[in-house]
Amino acid sequence: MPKKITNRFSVSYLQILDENGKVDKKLEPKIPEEDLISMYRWMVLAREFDERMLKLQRQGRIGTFGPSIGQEAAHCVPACLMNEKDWMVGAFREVGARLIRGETMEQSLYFYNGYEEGSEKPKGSNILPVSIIVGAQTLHAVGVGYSLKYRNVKDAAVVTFFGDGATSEGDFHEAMNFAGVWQAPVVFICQNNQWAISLPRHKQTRSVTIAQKGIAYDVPGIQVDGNDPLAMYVAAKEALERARNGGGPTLIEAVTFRMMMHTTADDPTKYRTDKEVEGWKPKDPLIRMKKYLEYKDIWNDAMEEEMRSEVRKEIDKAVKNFEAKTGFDSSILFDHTYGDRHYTLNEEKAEFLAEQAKETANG
Amino acid sequence: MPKKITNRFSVSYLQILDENGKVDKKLEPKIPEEDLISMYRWMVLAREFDERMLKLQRQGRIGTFGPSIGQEAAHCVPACLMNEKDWMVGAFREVGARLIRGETMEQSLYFYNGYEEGSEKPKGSNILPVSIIVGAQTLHAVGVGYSLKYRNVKDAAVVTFFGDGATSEGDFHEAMNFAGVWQAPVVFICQNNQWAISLPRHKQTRSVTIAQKGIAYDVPGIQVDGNDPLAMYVAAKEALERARNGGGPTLIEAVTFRMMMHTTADDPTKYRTDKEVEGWKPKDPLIRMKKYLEYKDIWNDAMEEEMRSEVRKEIDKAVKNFEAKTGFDSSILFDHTYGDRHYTLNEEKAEFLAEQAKETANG
Amino acid sequence: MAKLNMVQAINLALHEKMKHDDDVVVLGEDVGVDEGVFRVTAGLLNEYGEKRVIDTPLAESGIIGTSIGMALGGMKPVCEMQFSGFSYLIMHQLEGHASRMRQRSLGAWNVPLVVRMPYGGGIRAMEHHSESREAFYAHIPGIKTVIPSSPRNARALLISAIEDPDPVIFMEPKRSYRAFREEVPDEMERMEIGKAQIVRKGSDITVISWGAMMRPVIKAVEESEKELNAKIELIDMLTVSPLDDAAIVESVRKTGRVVVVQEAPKNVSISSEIVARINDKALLYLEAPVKRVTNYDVVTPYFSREMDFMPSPGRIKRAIKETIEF
Amino acid sequence: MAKLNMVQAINLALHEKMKHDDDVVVLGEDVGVDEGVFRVTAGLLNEYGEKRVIDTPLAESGIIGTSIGMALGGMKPVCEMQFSGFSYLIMHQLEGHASRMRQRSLGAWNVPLVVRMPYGGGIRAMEHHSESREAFYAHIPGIKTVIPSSPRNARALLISAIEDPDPVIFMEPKRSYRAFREEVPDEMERMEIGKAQIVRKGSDITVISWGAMMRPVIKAVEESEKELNAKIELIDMLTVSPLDDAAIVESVRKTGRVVVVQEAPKNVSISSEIVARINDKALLYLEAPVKRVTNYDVVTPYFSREMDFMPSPGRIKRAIKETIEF
Ligand SMILES: Cc1ncc(C[n+]2csc(CCOP(=O)(O)OP(=O)(O)O)c2C)c(N)n1
Ligand SMILES: Cc1ncc(C[n+]2csc(CCOP(=O)(O)OP(=O)(O)O)c2C)c(N)n1
Ligand SMILES: [Mg+2]
Ligand SMILES: [Mg+2]
Repeated sequence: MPKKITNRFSVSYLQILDENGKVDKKLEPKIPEEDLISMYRWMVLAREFDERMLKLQRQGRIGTFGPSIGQEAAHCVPACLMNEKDWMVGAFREVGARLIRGETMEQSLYFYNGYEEGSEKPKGSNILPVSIIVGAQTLHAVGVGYSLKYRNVKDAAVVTFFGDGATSEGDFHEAMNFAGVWQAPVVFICQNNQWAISLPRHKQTRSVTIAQKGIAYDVPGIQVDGNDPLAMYVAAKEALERARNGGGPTLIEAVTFRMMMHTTADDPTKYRTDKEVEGWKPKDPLIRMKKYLEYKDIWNDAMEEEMRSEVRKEIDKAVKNFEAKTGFDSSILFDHTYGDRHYTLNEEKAEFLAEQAKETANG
Repeated sequence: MPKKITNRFSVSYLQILDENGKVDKKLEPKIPEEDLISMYRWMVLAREFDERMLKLQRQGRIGTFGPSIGQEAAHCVPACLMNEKDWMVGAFREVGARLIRGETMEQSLYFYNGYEEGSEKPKGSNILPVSIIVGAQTLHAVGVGYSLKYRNVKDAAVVTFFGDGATSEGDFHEAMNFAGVWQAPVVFICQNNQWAISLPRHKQTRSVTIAQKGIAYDVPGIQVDGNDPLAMYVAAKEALERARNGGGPTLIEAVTFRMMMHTTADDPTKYRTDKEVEGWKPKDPLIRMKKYLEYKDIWNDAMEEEMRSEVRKEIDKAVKNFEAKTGFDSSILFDHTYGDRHYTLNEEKAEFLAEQAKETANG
Repeated sequence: MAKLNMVQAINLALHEKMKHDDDVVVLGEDVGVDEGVFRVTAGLLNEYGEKRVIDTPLAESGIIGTSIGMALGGMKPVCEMQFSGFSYLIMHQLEGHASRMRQRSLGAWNVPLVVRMPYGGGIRAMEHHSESREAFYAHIPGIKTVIPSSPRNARALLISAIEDPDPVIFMEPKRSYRAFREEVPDEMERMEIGKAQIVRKGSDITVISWGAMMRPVIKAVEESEKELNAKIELIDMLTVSPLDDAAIVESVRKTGRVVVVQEAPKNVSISSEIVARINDKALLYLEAPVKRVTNYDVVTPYFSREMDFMPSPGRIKRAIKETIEF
Repeated sequence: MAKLNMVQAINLALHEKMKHDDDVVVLGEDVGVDEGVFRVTAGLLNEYGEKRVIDTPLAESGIIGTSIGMALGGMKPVCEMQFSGFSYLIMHQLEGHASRMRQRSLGAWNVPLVVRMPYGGGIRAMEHHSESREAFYAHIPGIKTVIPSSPRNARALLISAIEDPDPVIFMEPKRSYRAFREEVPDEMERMEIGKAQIVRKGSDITVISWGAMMRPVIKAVEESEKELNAKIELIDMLTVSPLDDAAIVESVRKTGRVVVVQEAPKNVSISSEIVARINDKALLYLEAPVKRVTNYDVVTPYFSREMDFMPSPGRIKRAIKETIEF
């Protein structure tokens, strides 16, 4: 049936450094050498820390944990581009970005070991606590974005992370729509890692890209090779600048892959093949970054070894600090339910302490 | 920044009969004369019934009511194209479509007078009750659509109506996404009447069309002149056929206008100008349909007069029946809270009856 | 002192707080140009502009979710659910984030926001426009739920709610919006959240209620005093969570007899908790079972039937009589 | 007879109903290929195929909303919330549609669906994976809320829930999923929804609980019987709404003393309603205040602190002793 086409839209894909380490010269960003090395170091730290946490979990020294191995470029690179005024409103699969933005490894370890101490605010940094209700945090990001604009905070943006699965939730939709209407300075970064627990990307939604979902809200969307640190750099930088300069929100679909289980409680062999996972190994963002540093001639095996051993020492130290801390008090929760205390909570706290005393006496 | 465009999308606009009554010959559908007249009659009935209800409301004979005057083509025409196997899952601004699908005017009057009797199921027809929680019903439509497919009901589709405001709700998003993934036989008809109470369309969402929201889910979307009965006919027919033939969902944005207040409790002069409303008067779907019938030479003033008087008589009769019915029993609600009765509800019903008796005795 | 109705009194509180605190913003559906479907936000847009009085898209989770973000960003959002019947769309944000942020971060973050919502029946409105579901919110630790009953306390409580460091659900009895006027002092007045008010002193029986029910309750109490020649103590809860059980217990110790009147259905409600607190703290003082006068445990009826289910002055009087004579 | 754990028993019920009724379908996040994050839906996809075992997109309102549509379309959806902590996303569909459809249409429409959801703490899970919020659902007329406590009653109640003409919230105590095994009869067994079970007869005190708390409660009751030389009557509610107050009242009339144990916070909870029903119907039989052993009214703690807040056998025993000796 002939109709008049009135509106045209398109979605672009950005890749600069391909999986063989080949650089698209036309698109290559100019990044200072130390920044490149720093980015790489953060990605390595994120990887090594994830691997250590996996070990700790297996040893029963922390609880359930969802590794982000394979996704380091997608979240570490944007985090490296953020400044002190920016806010990070994350989900639960970007520990690397949290560290970059100022959270300590100790804090992460408390968090994954089930202590509220892991959700305290790192000094001088605006990172909201881990948000587990899929999609919900994207709305907080828009509200924070509004507050930045409202309070006239210059050169500031909000970066919010979420997964491919999150794009199915109503909250993601409402967040994108509010962000569009308000032109809120928010960079929406979808870590499309192809899976939401056992649901493959193509069953999550029928659209061929996540990026095109921006069209529904007139929010510019771009699909990026999320394992390509240079492409993530360029896309995140552009989006951050747009946000900071009053240009409104951006949706970045970072195409990546969850190399490990969903969480340590999950068994991915139930729903996907080794072959699929193997296929993604050569696309590893760390390998790719290293190749680029080598191509730039600013990296060698000795430097790699030194950096790795440094990083591991940092992690060792954090784990030690973490395990040294004891005497977590449970009764403090009564002090933080409200900002002021009501006598009924005082009564409950007294009862709690009395019961705890009796429990210890009898135990 | 140069990037590779990988996906292109477009949105089309359909108008066949313009507001001057000019027909686009290439697009003109072949509609049997009696169907044209029947469609027109239903639109007139819907208009006259709305006008009557407005009067009844002003006289305090029914409660709050949201007229659909000006939107008759957008909902009556698709309803005329539905068959007995189809389901209608509406919102609250398509009384005309309800009547077409088998609800009686008496029922509508019970409903708007606050009696559950107005939400009973009309015999032999699948119309769900009025759904006031904006957007929520679109998910029911997708579930019903799934059940049609699942139970192998041939040649059946679900039509769901909702407003421009509804597209902001998370439920709309989830409904579109599920419909896309399931390829559910659902026709989503957005009556974009430019206003959600006091919020104008452009503040509802930044996208220039509602139709383009389909792109987010790979659901074909089309923008239609919703005051053009022929365009609505063609678009709804295509969408219904697609659904019935296993082609999945469609999103139709019917561009129309809410000529009256949001509901009788609303005062639109607070937020919009007379001029805007006046501007839409020449686009009236009834005027346009009448012009078309005259152009087809199958209509004249005498016929118009006869039809109008017939329609009014029908309405008179319905209002009479409605007002004749008395003795609505309140205690029956206890019988329908659950499909079986629990003794606590029996106790409550007994208490209720006893209290009612005392109330009457004392009153 | 001016005689205001509740809509005007709430509106006054909003004006007062917005005037003195730039961080206070109002957002919701139709709160701006339309001034709210009940005109509660009248004059705000005009006075404070689009940035502080925000007509949002039609999405409740969007409203509360962005309000949480604003609060985290240092603002004080006062958002509106157009009707409490649509507030179930925000439960996950309330339970999952607004109520938790402070405790989960051991005080590092907090979410000082107010969610205003007209609630309750009796105005012949359509389905979903007449519920009374304060029990949902009261069951969530970390949230405070306030229900004023008159112009003066509505104004004072809203001031306090906006100044409160925590998320406050502020449920406005829409049936009382324009039902009566009351003197409201010129200077800004506050009432403590979490404190009930003894509206009337008495020694023979305690009647407890809140919100829209206070009007039929007062009528019933006044008539009962005369008819039964009894002294009735009347408590207006004002905050239903955290619950001021001290006020209840003190009164029960004196009277030994209690009637609780609520608009909500009975099952797992505030009235249940009040009975339970009396059990916990004053059982031995009871001389009769606590009598609950509530809605029934049926779906909220369409409007033509609703008054049959709503506690009426007559029903309340009968409950008072029965409990006194027990 | 086979000895099954609760996961296996619930799985058995699903297989049984799907085998005999084509209208029964299962949908939710990860219920298909993954067989559920707790493996409750094991084997279903294999046996009944993709059309009947549906891995949905990640959207809870989508799941319940389409389930309502399926139910209206004549099917019997058994949908899953992956954790009850995410079920607050469906409140508007439950309160607004599932619970109302029958009454608003005077019986013309009904919504026979089951929402299964693992609930409760004690498995060292992350935030939002350990709540116990049955009070929300119990406050909604038109919905039934069932909480099994053992493999056998879980299987029988789920069969009944699927056959029930109304929406049933089926809360599965995940802490008990694999904690123990029980003989489950070969033939399909049903248990009446809305009926409590007297698990143990006694005359000195009544202990009331449900769900995951039944395990610590049984331990406490057994030890208390010996230590206090008392006969304890133990009631497992099984359905928390509509509440079988007849069973409670009958027991209280006999024992005069009651301890209610629940995992949820105290304020406006099932325990409140139980106390209120005892007040309403058996107050004069009480020889001591009903003692409530519950979680505290704080935000559900992260997992390393949660057991400090959860009613322990020791705390339950102390409550029993105190109430007997009152
Ligand atoms: C609202 C909600 N529903 C369900 C869950 C359980 N859950 C946790 S993560 C997850 C999958 C998330 O997928 P995606 O958004 O792609 O993020 P990824 O885990 O792949 O990083 C699910 C279903 C949840 N946390 N929140
Ligand atoms: C979830 C929800 N929020 C708010 C309302 C109150 N309300 C009723 S209709 C309406 C506007 C609807 O706008 P639109 O979807 O464009 O439909 P229209 O009224 O224009 O037909 C609002 C805000 C509601 N019914 N449901
Ligand atoms: Mg994913
Ligand atoms: Mg509209």
